[in-house]
Amino acid sequence: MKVLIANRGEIAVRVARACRELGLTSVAVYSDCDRESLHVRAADEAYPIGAPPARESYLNIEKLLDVARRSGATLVHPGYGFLAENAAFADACASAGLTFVGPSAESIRLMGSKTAARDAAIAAGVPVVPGTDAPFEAGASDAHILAEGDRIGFPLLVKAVAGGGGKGMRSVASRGELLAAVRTAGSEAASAFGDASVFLERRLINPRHIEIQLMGDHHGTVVPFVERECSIQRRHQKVVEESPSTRVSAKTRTAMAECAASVARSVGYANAGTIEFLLDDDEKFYFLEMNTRLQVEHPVTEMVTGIDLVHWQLRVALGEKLTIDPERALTPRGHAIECRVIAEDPDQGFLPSPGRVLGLQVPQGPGVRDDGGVAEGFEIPVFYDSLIAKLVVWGESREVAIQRLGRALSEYQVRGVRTTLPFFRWLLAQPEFASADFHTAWLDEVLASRNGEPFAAVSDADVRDAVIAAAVHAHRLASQAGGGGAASNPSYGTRPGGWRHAARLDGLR
Amino acid sequence: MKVLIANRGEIAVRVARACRELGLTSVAVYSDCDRESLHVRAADEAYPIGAPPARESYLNIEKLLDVARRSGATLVHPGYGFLAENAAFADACASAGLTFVGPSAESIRLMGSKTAARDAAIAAGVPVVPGTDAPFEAGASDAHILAEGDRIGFPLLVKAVAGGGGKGMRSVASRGELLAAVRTAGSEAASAFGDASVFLERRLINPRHIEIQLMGDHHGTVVPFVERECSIQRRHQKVVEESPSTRVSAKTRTAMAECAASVARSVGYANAGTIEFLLDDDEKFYFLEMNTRLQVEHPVTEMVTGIDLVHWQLRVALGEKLTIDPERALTPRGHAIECRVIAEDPDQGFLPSPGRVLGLQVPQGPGVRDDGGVAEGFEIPVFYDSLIAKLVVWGESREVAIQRLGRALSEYQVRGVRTTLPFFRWLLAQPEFASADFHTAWLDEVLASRNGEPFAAVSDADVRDAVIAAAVHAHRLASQAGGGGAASNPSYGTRPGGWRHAARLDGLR
Amino acid sequence: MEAGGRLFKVALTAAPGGHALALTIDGAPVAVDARETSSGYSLLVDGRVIEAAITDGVQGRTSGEVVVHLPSVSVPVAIDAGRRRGKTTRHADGEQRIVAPMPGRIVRVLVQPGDLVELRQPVVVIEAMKMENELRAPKAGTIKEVAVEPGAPVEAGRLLIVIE
Amino acid sequence: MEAGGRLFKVALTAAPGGHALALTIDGAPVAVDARETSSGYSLLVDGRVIEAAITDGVQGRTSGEVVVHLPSVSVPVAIDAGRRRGKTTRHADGEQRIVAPMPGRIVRVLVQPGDLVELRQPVVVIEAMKMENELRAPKAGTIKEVAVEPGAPVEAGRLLIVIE
Repeated sequence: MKVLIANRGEIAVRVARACRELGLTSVAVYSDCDRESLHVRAADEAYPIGAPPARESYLNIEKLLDVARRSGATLVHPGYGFLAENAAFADACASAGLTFVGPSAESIRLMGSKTAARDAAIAAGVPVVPGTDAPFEAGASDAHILAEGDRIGFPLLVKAVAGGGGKGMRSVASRGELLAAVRTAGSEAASAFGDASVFLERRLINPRHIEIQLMGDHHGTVVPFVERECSIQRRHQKVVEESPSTRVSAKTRTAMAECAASVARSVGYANAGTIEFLLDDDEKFYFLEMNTRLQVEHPVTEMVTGIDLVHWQLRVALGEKLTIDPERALTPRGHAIECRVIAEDPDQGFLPSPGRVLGLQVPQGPGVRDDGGVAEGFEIPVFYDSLIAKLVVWGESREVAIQRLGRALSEYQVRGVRTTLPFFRWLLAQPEFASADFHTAWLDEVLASRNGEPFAAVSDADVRDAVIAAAVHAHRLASQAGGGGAASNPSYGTRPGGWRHAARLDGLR
Repeated sequence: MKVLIANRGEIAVRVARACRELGLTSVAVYSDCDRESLHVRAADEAYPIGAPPARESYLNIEKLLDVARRSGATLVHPGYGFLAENAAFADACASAGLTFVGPSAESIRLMGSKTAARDAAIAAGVPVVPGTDAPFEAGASDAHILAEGDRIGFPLLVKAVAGGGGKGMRSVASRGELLAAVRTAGSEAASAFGDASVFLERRLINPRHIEIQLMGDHHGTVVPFVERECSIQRRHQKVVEESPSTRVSAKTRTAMAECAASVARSVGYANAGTIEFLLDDDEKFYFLEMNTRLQVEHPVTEMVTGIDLVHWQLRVALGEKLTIDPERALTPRGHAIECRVIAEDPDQGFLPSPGRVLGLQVPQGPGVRDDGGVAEGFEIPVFYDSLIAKLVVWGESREVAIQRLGRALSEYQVRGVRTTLPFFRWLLAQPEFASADFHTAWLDEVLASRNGEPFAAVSDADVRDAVIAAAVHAHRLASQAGGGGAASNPSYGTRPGGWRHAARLDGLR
Repeated sequence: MEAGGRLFKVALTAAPGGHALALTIDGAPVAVDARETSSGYSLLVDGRVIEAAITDGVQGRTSGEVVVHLPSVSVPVAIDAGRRRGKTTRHADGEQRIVAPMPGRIVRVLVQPGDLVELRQPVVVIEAMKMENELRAPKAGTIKEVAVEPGAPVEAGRLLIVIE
Repeated sequence: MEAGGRLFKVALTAAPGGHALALTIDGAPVAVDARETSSGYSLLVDGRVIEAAITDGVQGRTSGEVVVHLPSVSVPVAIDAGRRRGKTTRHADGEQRIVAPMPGRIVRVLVQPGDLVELRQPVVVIEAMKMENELRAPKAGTIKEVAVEPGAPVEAGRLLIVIE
């Protein structure tokens, strides 16, 4: 049986690995700039789908269905991003007789609307952040908007119904800012999502972002999992995720899991999904939204429960019944932390840093998992997100996981492009991280207060070591240039490794 | 605080990683052929200790103590092999004021004698394989030897008191072979261990090798762990280890663990150790021997219990109390399998295959742990065992672990030397492996019956693929030789990777 | 050599063969055991392990600048700094050029020629890889030149702003 | 080319530029999309992914033999087999030389000149890497020459036995 993987990068590699483990043949697709991407090289088959811009390739439903036909794939795994939460794609797969590895188009459609999802949560008896019951009409009067704002109270958030990733969202501190915020959020949402509708929601003070992973089958079973703590965010983008959360008691965990499962059951949800909550200081939680796909951060759940979510996605899609022990899914064993290693330069405000990966050294050994999407020599394209790998560590306790993360980061090296690795090494040294004393705005606040200091402090000893290495290198080049057998250093140049290295340097000069 | 790691290869890397995680400084040692070994490169400090033969370097106690003094190390971790079970070394460390990360010299001495260990087991009420109560005297009469043989019954084993790794051991099928076997085993033991004493033990029919990991502290606590299944052996050398064993019921597990712990407690055992048992078809078990060190196969225990044994070795050595939950140590979660990736050519009767590792591609992703000791470019020396890495996989069940092992082996590639990887791919396809229907002699029997067939069957399709790749390569070389810009193929040679590769080939011609 | 903002006077005093090298750095002797690895060098200095990978620096191909990647930090080193010194376009105290760090599209230009800017003040917003990114002033100074307009697509390395 | 015990007639029929190559293998056309990787090539043939790393074969430096490492098998390929054919010292039907596969010490020699040996019969025991290893006859035949004595240290590649 063949699985078309309608995605790229690390998640496509992740799915291809699961396919191989389950005896399924993986079919990759690639845009013109991705032929050499690891996700192609890790698959059994691969087919081109067009030009680099996503709308001409990874977002092009017709081309994807064409590859499915051509290769004889009968399942389609959408990964995350791209078409993963596109109901039309799920519909198109169904029409083409393909099994979509994900929820039904109806579930995607329903939960894709923030207000409809909110209504579903309310109907299932799940607490939601106080807010407007429906989005504003197109011509809503200023008076109506202000009245709603007063009812909810300030500070509040203006949110786009179709929003995601912080787009179409505005924070409003006081009444005077409300009307302008509604207007700019609406126009931003219109241009980003083609839907200008916005609504209001109370802004909690320093909440945590806690989410519950779910898995449902086609036989009515929904299993909720232990929570993920995703409060460390930069501009509303998750940066580090862990499981479990230090702030969630067993009692709250059970309550959140029950709420999440009842929302999912109420809409007949099948396959993997995640319900996001905000948690306040009193351990009260509020439904935020549902993601109808596998999340980037699913490995932390896998590491603390021992349950392979991608295996289950495929098995559920093939009609299997879920046989996960609910108790086990809810009981964290040890602690897992994920860092998104991204080709961004943290010292330049996290500016993307595309380019060729000249060298890649991935940590190994106990308690370390690297879900990578890039091989040495690959040119990271400018067209897609620049996630290189997800480094996930596991430890008996959060303390051990942090120790291990430090060790793993000390072994990790990406040469040729800038990455977020120095940022994570810095983060690890922050007392708030060690004590898990953070909330969704914490990182942005800290970053703002740092005022651009470099993340990797280069000590005088480092500079000296670098100078020594550069001197050795210069000597090596000089001996090489002098005929490869300088009498002063007869042993150099006798090794294949030596030749190769020197030859490369010559080639580049 | 500094830890001298008196070992090399993967276990020295493993210990260095644990040191880094615990905030300890690691000090490596290296013989003249090991300067570029990964264990040196992974450490914080490194010092030379002499010529490649182990007795001049890794077995040279004076040199090791000298490095400890010079570097200011206060702890010494012996790894496994070399001096790990050498009581004189433990004594010498103590005399030099160093903390030996392992049991006391007394424990090593006592348990290093097979007969003394056997006596300790009997005294602790643990079943032993029926055998002679004491080794034969130097001038034991033929009549006495034969009488003892008759008492124990045939088939039986002649074993050296100081033996290990199958040396000084002989299998005796019938009475007529006994006297000759006692004599040859004795002379083999004399030359291998400097101690000719041998004893007799009943040979169980197709037993399993099951062992119990232990950890003891200096405050009287001993914690036994879930068993390891190590029955897949080639010539008495473990090849694949897993945990748990499919043949050990929860009841037997508890009984074996209790027996193991009581032997350890009876000798005041501290730090990591392992008690080996034989298990017969009726699930009756017999004490075999105790290993007073960390085992090669410790990672499978770590993966199913989530307890880091090397962390605990260091913590216990520093005087900490064991706080491991005994219930958790005895309850396997999922299933782990370890394969020893060795530089041996399985198609040449597992002949050692030293040489330079030209390329190394290590599997990544969920459920895979690689404890490696070799980096690309390293010349595997002929002086030591040729373990390249331990590939360890974990799965929710044995079935998933096997699926994952298949996937991991498909990603694993070592170029330049022959390895046991093709053997493991073959093993995975054996029905007896899938059904866990094996015993300590199974592998040798199957290998003998194979009669030298190659382990990696090269299909016609493989040959064709190889020819295509070689043709592309030849074209690449030709375009390169033609000036690097052959008009027929303008895109080649424009990438740094391309240049490097071509340059290397030029360099080697 | 130049690294970390200062010059080092480095001399090779002896390479007696094998892997031992004797250097002096600003006159002080340093004994190094140096081995090539697949990515650079493994060095031992007084028992201390230094793993250093080497890649060419931004200006490496022409000027001999390399980047030395130590395990947790990367340090650019100009190997023959003395000779190159006059050629560099980087003057912390002089003119500073802001170039596009990647291909993208200019969303906004936040300054005009003659504006005074502070250190790290945003000057240009560029969209690339689906995100808007602010480029900030690497030094305080006066905008001398604005070389792009909003909406323009730019290649990596394209000059955007000059500050003096 | 020679691989898997047979000869292949391989021709490059077109390299229209880019990464597309057209080959014929024994006359049958094969379209390949070929990319270089850090260790060899990533190939696509009719949608099938072929990852092939390349190292030099045993006789590679002089004779153009390479080893193609596919994910689970390694296949030696003689690139220019037609030209080399006469030179090879390997004749499955003729004389066969057993050489030391690694440095070590000869423990036992199990045959004498004139002995008849069967396929895979042990002929020499060599100790290396702390283990005794039997070398077996690669073909049935008669021992023509025994070139070592027990106890002798041997280098890798040293001739031990000739079978004909």
